[in-house]
Amino acid sequence: MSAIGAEHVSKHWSTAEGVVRAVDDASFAFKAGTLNVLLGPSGCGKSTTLRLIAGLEGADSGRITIGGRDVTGLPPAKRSIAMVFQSYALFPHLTVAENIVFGLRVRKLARAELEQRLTRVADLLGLGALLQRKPSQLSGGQQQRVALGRAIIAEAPVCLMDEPLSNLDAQLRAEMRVEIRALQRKLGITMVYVTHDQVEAMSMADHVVLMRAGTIEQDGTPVDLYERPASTFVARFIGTPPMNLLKLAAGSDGAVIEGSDGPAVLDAGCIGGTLGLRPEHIALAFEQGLRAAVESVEYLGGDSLVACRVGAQALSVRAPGSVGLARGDTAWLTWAAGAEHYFGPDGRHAQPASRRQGVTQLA
Amino acid sequence: MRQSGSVRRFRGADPVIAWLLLLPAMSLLALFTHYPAIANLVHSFYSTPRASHPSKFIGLDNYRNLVEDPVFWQALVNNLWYALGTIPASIALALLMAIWVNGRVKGRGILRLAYFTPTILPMIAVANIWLFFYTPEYGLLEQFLGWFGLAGHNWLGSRDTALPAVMVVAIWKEAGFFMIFYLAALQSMSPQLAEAAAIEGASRWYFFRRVTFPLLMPTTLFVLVNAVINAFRMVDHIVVMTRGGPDNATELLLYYIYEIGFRFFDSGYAAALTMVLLAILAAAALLQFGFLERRTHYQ
Amino acid sequence: MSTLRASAGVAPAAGRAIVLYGRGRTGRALETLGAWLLGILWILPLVYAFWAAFHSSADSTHFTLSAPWTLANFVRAWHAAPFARYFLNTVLLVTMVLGAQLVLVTLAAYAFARFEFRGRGVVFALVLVQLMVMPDVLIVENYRTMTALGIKDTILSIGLPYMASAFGIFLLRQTFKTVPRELDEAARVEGCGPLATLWKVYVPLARPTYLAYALVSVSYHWNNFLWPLIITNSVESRPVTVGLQVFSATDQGLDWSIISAATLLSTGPLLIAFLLFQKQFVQSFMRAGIR
Amino acid sequence: MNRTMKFLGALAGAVAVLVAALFAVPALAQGPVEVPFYYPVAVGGPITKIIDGYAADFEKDHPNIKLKPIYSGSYQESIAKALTAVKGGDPPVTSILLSTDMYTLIDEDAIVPFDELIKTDADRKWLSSFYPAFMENSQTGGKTWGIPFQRSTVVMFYNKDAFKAAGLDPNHPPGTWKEMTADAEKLTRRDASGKVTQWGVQIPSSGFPYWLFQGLVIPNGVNLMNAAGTEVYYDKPEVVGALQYWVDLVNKYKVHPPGIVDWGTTPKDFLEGRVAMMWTTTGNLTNIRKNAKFDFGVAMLPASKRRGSPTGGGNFYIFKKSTPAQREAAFEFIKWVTQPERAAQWGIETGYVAVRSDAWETPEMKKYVEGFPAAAVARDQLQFAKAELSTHDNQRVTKALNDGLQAALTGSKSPAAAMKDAQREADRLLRPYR
Repeated sequence: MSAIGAEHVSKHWSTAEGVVRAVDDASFAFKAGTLNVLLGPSGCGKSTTLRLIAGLEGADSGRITIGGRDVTGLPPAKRSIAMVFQSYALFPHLTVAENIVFGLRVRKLARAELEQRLTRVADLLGLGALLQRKPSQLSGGQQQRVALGRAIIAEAPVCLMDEPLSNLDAQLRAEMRVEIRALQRKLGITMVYVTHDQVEAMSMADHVVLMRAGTIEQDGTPVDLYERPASTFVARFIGTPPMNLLKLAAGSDGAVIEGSDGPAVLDAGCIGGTLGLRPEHIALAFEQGLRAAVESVEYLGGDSLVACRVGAQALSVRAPGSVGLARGDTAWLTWAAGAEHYFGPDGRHAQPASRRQGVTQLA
Repeated sequence: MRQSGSVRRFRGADPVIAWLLLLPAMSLLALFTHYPAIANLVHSFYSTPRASHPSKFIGLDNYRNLVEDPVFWQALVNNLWYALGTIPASIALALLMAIWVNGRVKGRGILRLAYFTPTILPMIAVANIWLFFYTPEYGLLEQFLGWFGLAGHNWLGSRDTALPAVMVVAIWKEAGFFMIFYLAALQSMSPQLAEAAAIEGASRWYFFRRVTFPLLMPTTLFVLVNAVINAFRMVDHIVVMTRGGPDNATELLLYYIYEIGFRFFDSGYAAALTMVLLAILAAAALLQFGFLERRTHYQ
Repeated sequence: MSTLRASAGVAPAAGRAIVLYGRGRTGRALETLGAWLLGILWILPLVYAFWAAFHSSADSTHFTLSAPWTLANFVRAWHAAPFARYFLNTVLLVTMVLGAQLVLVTLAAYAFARFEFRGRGVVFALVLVQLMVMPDVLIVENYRTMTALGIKDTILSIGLPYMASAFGIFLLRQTFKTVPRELDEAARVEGCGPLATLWKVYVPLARPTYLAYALVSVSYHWNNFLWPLIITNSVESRPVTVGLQVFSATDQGLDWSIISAATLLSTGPLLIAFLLFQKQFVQSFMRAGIR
Repeated sequence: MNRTMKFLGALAGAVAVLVAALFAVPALAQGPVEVPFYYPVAVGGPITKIIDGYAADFEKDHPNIKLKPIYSGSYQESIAKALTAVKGGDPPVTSILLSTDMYTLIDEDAIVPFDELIKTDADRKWLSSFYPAFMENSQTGGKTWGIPFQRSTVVMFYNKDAFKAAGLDPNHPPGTWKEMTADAEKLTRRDASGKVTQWGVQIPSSGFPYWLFQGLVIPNGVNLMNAAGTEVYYDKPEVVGALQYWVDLVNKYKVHPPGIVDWGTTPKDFLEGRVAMMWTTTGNLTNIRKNAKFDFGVAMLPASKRRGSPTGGGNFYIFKKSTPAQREAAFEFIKWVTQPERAAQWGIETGYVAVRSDAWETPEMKKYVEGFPAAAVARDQLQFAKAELSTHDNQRVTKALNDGLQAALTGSKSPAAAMKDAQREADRLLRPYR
């Protein structure tokens, strides 16, 4: 099984408007046999990074290794990889079976071996009945499976996936997520998976690389990204609803939330920075903590989303069950010590000097 | 390009509308194609009118003359060789050019223009330039061969090389035109197919053979229909370069028809020859349209 | 196809070029060489025409770079025929033919693509007959028709036999057939009749085909010679190719300089147009779905 | 793209207007007699301008006649255009066409003889002023069907510098076949590798090889056909002998380029110094004079049993489908344009041979010949000249000969066999006319 490494990899395009840094000095290391997600909004360079690993693009600088081998200058075929494309890239004139065994044919595998592997893959993906069809006669989900089948039949140690589920409907996407994860575990391959959907990333990944404008914003496990976001960008990208980000201003005895008259939430050293609070980490209290005006309440069954306003800033709270609040009411908010995240004026995560007790509910 | 399975009718719209839509085009076709073509067929059963002997019905005599006319047979054989030589070569070159200028060759824009020049330049004029290329002693080809110390040759003036020489001109003319159609088809192919194949380790040739070429099949057939028709239609360069000579070595069917009709003014015989040419083209077209129907299977 | 097409239409910076397939550099260099050799071969007649047109006829066959350049051939060619008027006539001719073709071909192609009626196959075959019938052999009959119509020696008479174009009907029918039926149905739900649907749905979607066809048609009619020569008599109706032909008279032998100058003169506008619109032209084909 | 569509839309609109406008072409106004007149352009120079000038001058003298000159392409295209017009019911009133097209035009019942127009003594005198050699291709069956206008003969151009270089007298061109062979052998030069850099003599054989072949046949003592245009003599021993000589120049003496020599490139070959002697039309005089960078001479074709050359070029014809007034008007123009002064002027401007002897006596022509004596060679040769090959079903009968000549020259048939085949084919074609 193959680990994948990137060291200071860059890729630039020149356009009419100037040079676009699609990937800028990116470094990361994926362990063998893990599922790694390249995550980020569209245009962040995640697909380009994947194509650099595949060898479909040439890096302008840096080094890429697969299984400890430097593959930077190698053509795709020599990198021992398989790939699933967003559009599936099925050959329209070939049958499902022909599509799946395309690579094996190229490698002139013995017919018996080929048949055996085809049967296995078809069984694994439930394509047995469709083998003689043409891609145009398949549904989107079926086409996706064929693309998957073509990727895994080669038994390559590395499988690259470029937004493989983006053309499917929500239900199918949820199912396929589980299936792909199971498949990856079963086959023990190293997978690199590109998506812009943080739910996919969080639910599937062993390791997530979150990218923004060509650079790596944060690189870690899903838990790392959720619990210790490196920046406000990461904080807003991970989690639904996203983390509340509240600007801090000078109060009478420390930093207060801008537009409120206290109490102080962090000490004076944090003035000008940002306080981050996940909605699910805020609790409703009775006449203690932070005072907020309720704007709306969204009841979801298991819990409720309460949209509030503190001063000029909006924040949302996820409270269990139903809450007895309505628009115009006043809510009191508290959170556990350690639930708050502090981001310096540059938007990067920082350690606040000390915590205030007033708002934090002591455990 | 998914072919629609069946053509449904407009709700409430009757065939009258269809006929109305067809009326302008069909009336012009009837006037300037069908009527003259039928008149031609009728003329082929009549003798050519002359002052002394007015036209009279002679049945199949014109066709009988044709069977006995050695020049006709020579023209037919020449034309078959001509078609056999120019069609595959121009299609293959067109494909090669299209693949080249579809990729990132240096100076792609200039190459596209270069490949397409034959379509823009009128054959009548450009044939004169080709005449210079082939001229013995000091023509361009001779000058070029001279650098390598190779002996000269009278390319258009010998029976063995005249037909190949005019075939080269035809290939030159056709390949650039067909290139555009292939280029269009290639550009509409998803580049990810090539990437997928590359990841699987397919060589370029393997990819061409197994993916590109099959996917281009409809284009190839479209081009083929045109190429076959053109192989029997394009004679402008013959008029300028050889006038069918030497000793009928470059005599092609349409040029012969042209000679019979406009130099010998034997309209009856020309009509019969025209019918033969039409029959050849119709047979070729039918054969190809039969194939064309198959494209629906994979598109 | 040797390299990747950049995503989103941007070209990669000159960096390390990646090659999709093995056997990288030498193969690529060889191909570039081949492409250029072929390109040179293909453009050679045009290049030679340039050389000959700008040199005296004595220098036209020797490629001494020091030979003096001259515009005399163009001057001579220009004065040999009323080219200004001929150009106007040619432009009128190609616009008229093209305009009429577009209308006629659109209507007919629509009928073939989206209507079902008895005898459609037969009628379509009748259209295809024109692909095969050489207009040249029908000259005498068509001349008679024009005389009977009383429009001999007009620009209209040159263009009329070509206005219903089988090639165009065939091409456009294919394109119309690829238009999703849902769009057609949506337009009809909106209350469009057949003609409105054609105009609002089919015509806009077939734009690239129209453009591609237009360029092929213009190329053809710009260069057509024999029929215009025979059907016209007056300066007011003759196209530029007829003027060009003055120099192909062979009694006296060939003068490549003047032939080249006249060729460049007459096809120059077309060449320049293609040079300028080369990209759009190729793109139009790209989206025309001629496959 | 949007702009394109708008443009195309505008186009369609413009076309509609245009079509309407074209249909509204006003009907021809009544008034002077209209005489549509087709003319081909076969030599370089501003021919269309000259003709238009003639038409304007003529109309000045004849205000009641409206002459409409119509350029009709090459000779080949002109006859096609004229006969298409005849069949379409709308021929010109007069046209210049090849003199050899006479039988074709008669057989198509397209033209009228001039005899009915020639009424006065002045007319008869005018008719008799043309060189008899030219009239051979204008008359048949006792009637005159064409009037010589742009006529030529075959002459031999030779490179005087090359003659000097080969040790030959540049003022003594070969007068007989034997001398030509000998001179050509001296004039043929080869480089170290044996490749020929200069051929001795070149007789073009593409397009209309029969015409130049007549330049060999007539000196050999015969011509190719009878005066009625119903018989040809392709397989006569003298004809075969003439062809044998041509083939020998190539294969035996190796002084003539092999294969088919293109007519169109031959003057260029001569100008390039690739050939020391070439046979071509007198119509090339102006061209060679302007472009030759060496001293050249013009000579009559060498003799075998006698001297001789075919005539060639175009005649005026008057078409049948015209009103008597139009014929009169056309006849008036033809007489006007063949006046000695104009015939001389036309000859000087184009290189054609002025068609009547008194044209050579005009001061203008005398001055021209004085400065350029070579121009008179064609005239002097006329006394030996014979009719160009012209028969019924002319082009086809000629093609039979052309094919035979090319077959012999490319070595696929022996001269005798080639001529025998050609004769058989021609006999078959001419049988209906006997």
